[in-house]
Amino acid sequence: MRRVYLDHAATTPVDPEVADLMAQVLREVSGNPSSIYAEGRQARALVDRARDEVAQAIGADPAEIVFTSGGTEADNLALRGVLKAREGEADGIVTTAIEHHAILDTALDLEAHGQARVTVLPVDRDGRVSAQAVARSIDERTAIVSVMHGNNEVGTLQPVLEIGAICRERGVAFHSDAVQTVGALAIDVRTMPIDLLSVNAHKFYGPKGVGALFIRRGTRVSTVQTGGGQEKGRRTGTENVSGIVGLGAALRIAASRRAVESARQAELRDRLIREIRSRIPDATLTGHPTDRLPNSASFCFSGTQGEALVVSLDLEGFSVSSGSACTSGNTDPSHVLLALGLDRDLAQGSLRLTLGRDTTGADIDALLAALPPIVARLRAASGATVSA
Amino acid sequence: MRRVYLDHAATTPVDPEVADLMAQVLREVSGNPSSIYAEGRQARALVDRARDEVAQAIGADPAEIVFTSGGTEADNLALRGVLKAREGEADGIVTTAIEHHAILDTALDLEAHGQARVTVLPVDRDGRVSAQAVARSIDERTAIVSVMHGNNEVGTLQPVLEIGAICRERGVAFHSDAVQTVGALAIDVRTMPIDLLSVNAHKFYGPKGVGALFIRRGTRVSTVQTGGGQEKGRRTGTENVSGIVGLGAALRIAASRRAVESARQAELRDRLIREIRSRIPDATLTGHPTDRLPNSASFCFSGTQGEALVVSLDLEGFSVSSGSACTSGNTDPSHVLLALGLDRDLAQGSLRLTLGRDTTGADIDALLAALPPIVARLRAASGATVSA
Amino acid sequence: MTEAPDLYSDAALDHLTRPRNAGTIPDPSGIGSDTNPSCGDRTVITLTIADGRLRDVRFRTFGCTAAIASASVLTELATGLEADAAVQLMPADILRALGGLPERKEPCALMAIGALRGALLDARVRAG
Amino acid sequence: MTEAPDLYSDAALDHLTRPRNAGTIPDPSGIGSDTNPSCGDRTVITLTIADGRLRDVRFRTFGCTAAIASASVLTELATGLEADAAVQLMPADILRALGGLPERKEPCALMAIGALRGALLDARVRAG
Ligand SMILES: Cc1ncc(COP(=O)(O)O)c(C=O)c1O
Ligand SMILES: Cc1ncc(COP(=O)(O)O)c(C=O)c1O
Repeated sequence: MRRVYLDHAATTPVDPEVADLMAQVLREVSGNPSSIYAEGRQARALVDRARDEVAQAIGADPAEIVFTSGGTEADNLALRGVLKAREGEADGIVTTAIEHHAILDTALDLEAHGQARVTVLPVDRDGRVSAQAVARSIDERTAIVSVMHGNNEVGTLQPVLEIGAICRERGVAFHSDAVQTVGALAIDVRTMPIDLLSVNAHKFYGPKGVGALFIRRGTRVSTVQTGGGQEKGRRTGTENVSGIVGLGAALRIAASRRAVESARQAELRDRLIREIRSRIPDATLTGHPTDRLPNSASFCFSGTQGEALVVSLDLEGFSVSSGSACTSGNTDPSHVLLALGLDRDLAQGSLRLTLGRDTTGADIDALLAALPPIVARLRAASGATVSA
Repeated sequence: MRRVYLDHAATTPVDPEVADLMAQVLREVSGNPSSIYAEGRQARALVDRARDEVAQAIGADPAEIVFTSGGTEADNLALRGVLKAREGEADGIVTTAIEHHAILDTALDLEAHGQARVTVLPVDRDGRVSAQAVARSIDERTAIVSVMHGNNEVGTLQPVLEIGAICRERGVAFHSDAVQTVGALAIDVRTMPIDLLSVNAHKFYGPKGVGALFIRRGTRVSTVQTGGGQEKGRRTGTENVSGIVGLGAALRIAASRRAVESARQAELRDRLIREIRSRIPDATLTGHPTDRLPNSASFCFSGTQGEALVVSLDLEGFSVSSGSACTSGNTDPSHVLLALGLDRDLAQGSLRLTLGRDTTGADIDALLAALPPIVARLRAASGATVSA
Repeated sequence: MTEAPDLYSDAALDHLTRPRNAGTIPDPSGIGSDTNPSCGDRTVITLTIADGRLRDVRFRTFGCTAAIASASVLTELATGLEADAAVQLMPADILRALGGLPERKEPCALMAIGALRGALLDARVRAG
Repeated sequence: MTEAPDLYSDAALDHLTRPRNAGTIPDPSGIGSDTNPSCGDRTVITLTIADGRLRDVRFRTFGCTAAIASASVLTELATGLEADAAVQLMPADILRALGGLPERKEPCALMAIGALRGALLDARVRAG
């Protein structure tokens, strides 16, 4: 059965060109980038080139790019590293209720260990935080504001330019988790007032387990993972050479395809949203109706439960996800959907469809044919009464 | 020019079978292991299989294996995670002067931030710590003892069984950085009293940027990198699927070749040590004369400086390293060599030769022919007077 | 490349896609419900009893695959049993009938049993 | 796959493998030395001056490739110069002659210059 993969916000397949390059590195490049002899210099050159590619894609200087083991580590390094650097001076973190766990749990973990005071700002029904609320939350002890660029569950884009401008004016570091937007939206740190920005290869057709943190020159960040001094001491440990090469190449390719590809996906997404709303009574679009990731359509269907939706669609060859990640042990409804003000039952029935490079109009048609009967069946089993 | 790579302690080339497997994963396995649909389950199964392979190789239960981004993160997780879990109860770290920076710098960083009291034990001229000294250093506030299994610079093996037994008796967690020994020496945590053990794929012909920490059931370790809850919450972040597959396969292969291969390398190493001592007047063997890593020969040559040795050998096609990692910005002589009691000048002239699977007798002969004239030339330039 | 160990069985998936006895009996002998507080899933069972035997058993489940399959298969297991036998049905019977459930999903079987027992108790009370 | 940007030049490597004027002049006009405290590298330069010109310049270096190459090439640059011109030699002259040094290695050129200037000063003092 041909499968239709509509969960590109969870991860993307590795671009074949990227996979080939990585395979070549794994087979042919044996040195440690810290070694000064030929094999080491070859590995170092590859890491440097990837750093240039990442820098180029986001308008940064290569010296401002630190490679990490993924988006989670980039987020941890941003919060923990800035707090550590400001120890004794400032300990306030301002963030939002719909951040990824890598931010929220890190902020709360720091608070639980007495290392931070955390302000978690609410969002509106569309998932947007108010820049004014951020401004009001900043005080003389605030070390960092962290507001994600595009939300992974509901797709909403945040007013990062406005928030960044406020942070700059107030002299507070501004971090944005751009894991969902790098590669999909134009990002240029020369014009965007963002001091730290998280990047994650496997969201733009690169490998899993490698990411990067942009750290604007002058932003004070202490090392969180201590050791041999790699990455100029900002993140130590032998470099994941093949992964870093993959990250660089994937981002270079994504940047070159971005404009055309994102527009194409946005069009398919618009059709998907329109048609689901027309075919399924009572479908609730979650996230901002227009100011959202170009590839993201997310809904809640009352009277259904997300895992059952996902499993039912899986059986018909569709890969999708739900905010209620029931099997992973986390049975609570998504903190993001609750933060949007949805009631718990409705939040349980969430479905996220995220498009990718390989998504075609036929895929959308197939999904549109498969989904309504499944929703109807689950509603029948639960006895939900649907007001059309 | 055919190169002779004699720096397997720095890193090893990826086993071709491992590289092929990883390439296949990169090309064919697109899912996120946290996803419940088909692609996700396939990725999850691969991660599970690798976990079984790692567990199998060291006698652990798969549930006791946590994947990390390398040896550095494994070391950080061991120290930081145990200290965090024992916060308010115990904050003592006992370690040695010849640990890798991933341990030493982490311990000292924790101390600098008021999160630990650190005891750094000296070693003898051969690089061995005394188990009695460890016993004497443990007090009621000690949370963890960390003593590496085999030293990366001078090859000395530590009495980990004795130290582990002491820790067990005293109810203190015992961590061993086994990055240099896993794959080279028999390790079985069913019989070895080690509670936490660091593993690093790129030291046994796996990829860079992936490692593991064995955490014995019942050992309390808090998450250091917080986020989405992967690895049962002990180390969060989307799994480096291809890297983890590579780690598992590489360790499986290494374990199956270990007995024969380590004996073969030890024989070559013995010849190398014997011949260097006979051909180069005043060569100082560093580390324990016999109780050392099977692949490691390390020396200091008075009147020479390590970087010049490495560069000179590189020009003749040999890849070797020196404790004095001059170009990496760290111009101090190796903390390990100083801890052995060598004077600073002598410690500057260090050379480490570490053999691997691909090392042949002819490679050893070639090195033995190339090295003496280089040492003589550098001694002539420095005007060192050599007492034979 | 190998398959995951913690899959839903074909039987469980069959109940998801073709639920048996989904619905509510308008005028039941008994009605019972149970919820899983950790996720908000819930199941309602209605049944009719005649001559001490369960004649018709229907379920409504708002919940995951395991919750739906457990309730669905339980209606099959219970139909035709004597009430005294039905009250002896255990989560293990559901697991057996479904060919197992993924590890963390076993509370879902318990929820179905809870709803059935509630309905049986209700029937007993109503019967006086 | 590309090469690293921060290599030693061929010229520097040539000085490493064929040091020029390594040694100590037994009865020099001047002797000077300099050390790099951060790594312990050191260079000693001895020279003879006749008719105001450097006739013979020799070095001894305990140090890395850059330290050896800097001292070695400096003996070539200095030999034959008038003392007044030799004292004007700068680290940049060494870098130029070597075709550059890796970024962090530039202090090594400074050390060679320090030793040469020491030797020139010593010669001036001895000459009275
Ligand atoms: C917005 C966002 N931040 C951070 C992460 C964490 O990335 P990873 O799990 O790859 O470390 C993700 C990916 O799930 C994400 O979507
Ligand atoms: C003994 C030891 N521990 C830890 C490490 C750190 O490993 P990595 O740099 O791959 O994270 C190394 C590798 O250099 C090592 O030799």
